[in-house]
Amino acid sequence: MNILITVALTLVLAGAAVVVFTPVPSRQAVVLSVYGILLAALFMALQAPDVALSQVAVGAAVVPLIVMLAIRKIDSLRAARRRQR
Amino acid sequence: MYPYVVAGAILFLGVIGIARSRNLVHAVVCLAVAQSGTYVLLLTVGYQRGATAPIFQSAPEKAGYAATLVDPVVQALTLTDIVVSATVTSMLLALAVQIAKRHDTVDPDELRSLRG
Amino acid sequence: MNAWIVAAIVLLVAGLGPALLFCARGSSASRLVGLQLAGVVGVLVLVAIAEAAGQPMYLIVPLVLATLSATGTLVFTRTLHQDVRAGQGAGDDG
Amino acid sequence: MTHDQMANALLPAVVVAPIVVACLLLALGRRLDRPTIDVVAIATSAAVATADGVLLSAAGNHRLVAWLGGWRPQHGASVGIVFVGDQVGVGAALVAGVLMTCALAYSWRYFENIHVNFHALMLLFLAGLTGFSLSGDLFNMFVFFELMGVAAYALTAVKVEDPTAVHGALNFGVINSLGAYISLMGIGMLYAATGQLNLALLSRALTARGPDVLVVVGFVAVATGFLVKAAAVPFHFWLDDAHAVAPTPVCVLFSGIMVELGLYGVARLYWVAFSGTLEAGTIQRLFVVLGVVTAVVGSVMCLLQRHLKRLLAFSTIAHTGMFLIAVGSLNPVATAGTAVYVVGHAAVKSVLFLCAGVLLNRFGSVDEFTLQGKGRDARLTGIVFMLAGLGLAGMPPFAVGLGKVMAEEGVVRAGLWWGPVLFLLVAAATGGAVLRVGARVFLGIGRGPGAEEAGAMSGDEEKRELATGMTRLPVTMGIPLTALLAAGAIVGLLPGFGDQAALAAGRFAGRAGYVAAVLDGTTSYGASPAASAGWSVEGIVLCLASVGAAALVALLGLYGTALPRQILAVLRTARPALHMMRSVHSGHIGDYAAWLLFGVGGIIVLAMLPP
Repeated sequence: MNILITVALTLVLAGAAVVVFTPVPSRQAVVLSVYGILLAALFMALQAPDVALSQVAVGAAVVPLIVMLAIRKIDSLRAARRRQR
Repeated sequence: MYPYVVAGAILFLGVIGIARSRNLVHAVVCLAVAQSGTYVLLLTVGYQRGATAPIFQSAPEKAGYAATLVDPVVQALTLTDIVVSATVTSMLLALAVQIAKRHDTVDPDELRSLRG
Repeated sequence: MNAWIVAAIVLLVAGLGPALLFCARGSSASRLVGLQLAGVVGVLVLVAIAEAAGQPMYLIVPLVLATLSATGTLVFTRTLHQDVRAGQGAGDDG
Repeated sequence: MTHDQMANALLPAVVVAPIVVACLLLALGRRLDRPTIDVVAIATSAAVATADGVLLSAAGNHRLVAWLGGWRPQHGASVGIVFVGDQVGVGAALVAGVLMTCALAYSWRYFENIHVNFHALMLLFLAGLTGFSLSGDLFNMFVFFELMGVAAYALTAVKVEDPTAVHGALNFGVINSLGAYISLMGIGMLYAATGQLNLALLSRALTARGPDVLVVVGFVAVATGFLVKAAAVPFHFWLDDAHAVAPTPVCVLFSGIMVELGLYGVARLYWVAFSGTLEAGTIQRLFVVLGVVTAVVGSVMCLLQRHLKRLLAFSTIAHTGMFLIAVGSLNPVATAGTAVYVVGHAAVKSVLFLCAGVLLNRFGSVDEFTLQGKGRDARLTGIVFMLAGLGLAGMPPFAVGLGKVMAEEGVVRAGLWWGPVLFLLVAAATGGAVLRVGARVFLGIGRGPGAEEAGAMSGDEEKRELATGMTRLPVTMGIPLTALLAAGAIVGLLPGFGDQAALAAGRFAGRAGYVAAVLDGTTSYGASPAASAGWSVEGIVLCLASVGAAALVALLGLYGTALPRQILAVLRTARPALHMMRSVHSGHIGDYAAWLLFGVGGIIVLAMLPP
């Protein structure tokens, strides 16, 4: 069990690094979703299925989606500005 | 020891990400990553070897595993934390959208309104 | 250490690891492949951990992940559609 | 129901009531008209403030302890939620309630285009502030810390059409959230070390365990998060950005109580949980060093501003520095002085912000040079502003002066002989800057901007909060202004106020009493040594000296360019340093995050160095 947790921890750390060092936000949202799955696996290994469940729903699905929507909104705002000029 | 290092490193990575971010959406996502460090710390604190989740199918005394439960307190804390994180993230993203609308940029290097 | 734990570890290293790698580099399309892979392997890992813990109730988590990961990938594909075509990232300042 | 039981029932009510009303307002808000919403919000806030007053008088006799739902600790473990009220905690809640009532009354005529969201957020903010002051366990402190944070970010961005407002709110949100996460990490570590979240149980467990690395790092992490809220340098960058852009009534709460509560959190944590464990010398050094840096940076930046609200924000930072030194000296008299100082500061600083709001709505600017001479016919606002400026510099009988006298006495007793000198300089710099602006705006005297001022952030971009300029001062804005100013003076004159504060500070620092009250139900304070503190002759002389120095600073600011050339040449040598300090405040979120890391590193080094 401890090996499992150690492996999951390492993967989570790597995932965090990938999220942080992905400079383009739309791609970052995809990585964030994967990071959410990694965290859920870690939480399961830590015997916290309820937390893993909310992590899957919130961290792996809802938050990346909100990020994606924000990016779309920002892009359309800026495109509208560019057309005005 | 290793879980603490990982949790601290995730928080650190998040702050580094904000420090070198060129896009406010990116910065907000990094903030969410920084917060996930706290989940890792809290849950590893509550974890004990050979334990199961604090969900009872029968009375804990009968099942005989009352002594080997994972700490329910930290799990509750982490659940609260995840909800808080989602709220904060969506609010800050809404602010980033507003900044894009008013300033026509989401690059912190180009935002000059609050200098000096 | 039982077989399920070994399976979970193997899946983590050989499944989620490469998925993360796919996500870390390349075009938006290859990142979506990474996400899809992570969704599928993630479900398997969660099932393995649930079995290892001997708690069938834990299986609700992979179930939810399976549902959400399918819809999630669809939504991402839809929103990233333009980038994949234009071969350029959305939200990019360049 | 006895008086005691009533007080104990009232304790959670002051936290829960504003949350309930806020939710009701949000649910029904669309059907209510603006005056109804205003009345409901003001009435709720006034009721909370009144209840706080009742609680304060009850807390004078014994500690108030309320376990929510009766979940008392069993076998030395607790999952219940406990609220604890002593005079300092309830006093902080009372200040929050009074300020919120004034701010809401002031908002009635101040805003045109706000609706129910503003009022609901203000009430949630009040609940966060009150809950944080009364909370008896670490995790609830974190929850209320976040509640006040989220409400505060949203309130900063209420004027969503203002480009600087959304930018300031984002900076505020990101940096404060990072602070909260660092705190939460610390809470996790303390929980790992002791298995307790309740402050009293934590205190007991820590005393039995003694200090080790996990405990020290845990304390430092929790304290760091609170210090971000308290705007200690180098975590202060969010504060001046947020104050410059937040609506004026909101600034009143930020400067008046929210920042001070960060410091209160650190002091509460130290005295209740750690005073028997950690080495006092290390803690003292940590806070005093941070305080000196904060006071100096705040004062200098305050003098360099021309944007009135930003100037007031830096004055708050400078005062936080003084509070840090006084609390960090770990002397009860200094702690009592800080409490009085915070009350007095809340009163006069709120008055100054409200005056800035009046100017903004009338002239559409808060820039010192744009407004030069424009305020000549605004007699009442001018007089109130100048009086508050004098009060900020420590003029007797304002409570700021009383707090300053007591804090100075305390820090000298703790061995910091240079304390009074620094306090005098900070009071002179911050008071002088305010008087300078007042003289320029309301009297129209002084020269135009020099090279250094010209480069500062202008106050012209601030959006006014009314569509048409306001020519007369409405009564709902005039009353909070004068009432707060009067309160600031009256509190300083109350007979025995200093003694009561000293007594309260002694009880605040009493670890055994707190633990016994929460765990064993022995809520009486027990015999405490008679404390006496108050105005003293030397203290009054020092206060008058700081007022005089403030006047001198103001004159230098107004006519500094008329000084002989040789002196100006000497002064100019400081310009690169000033310029650098100013350019550090870049409004760039990345820079702020980097400074945060730097600050955390610095604090760890300070905490780990051998004493």
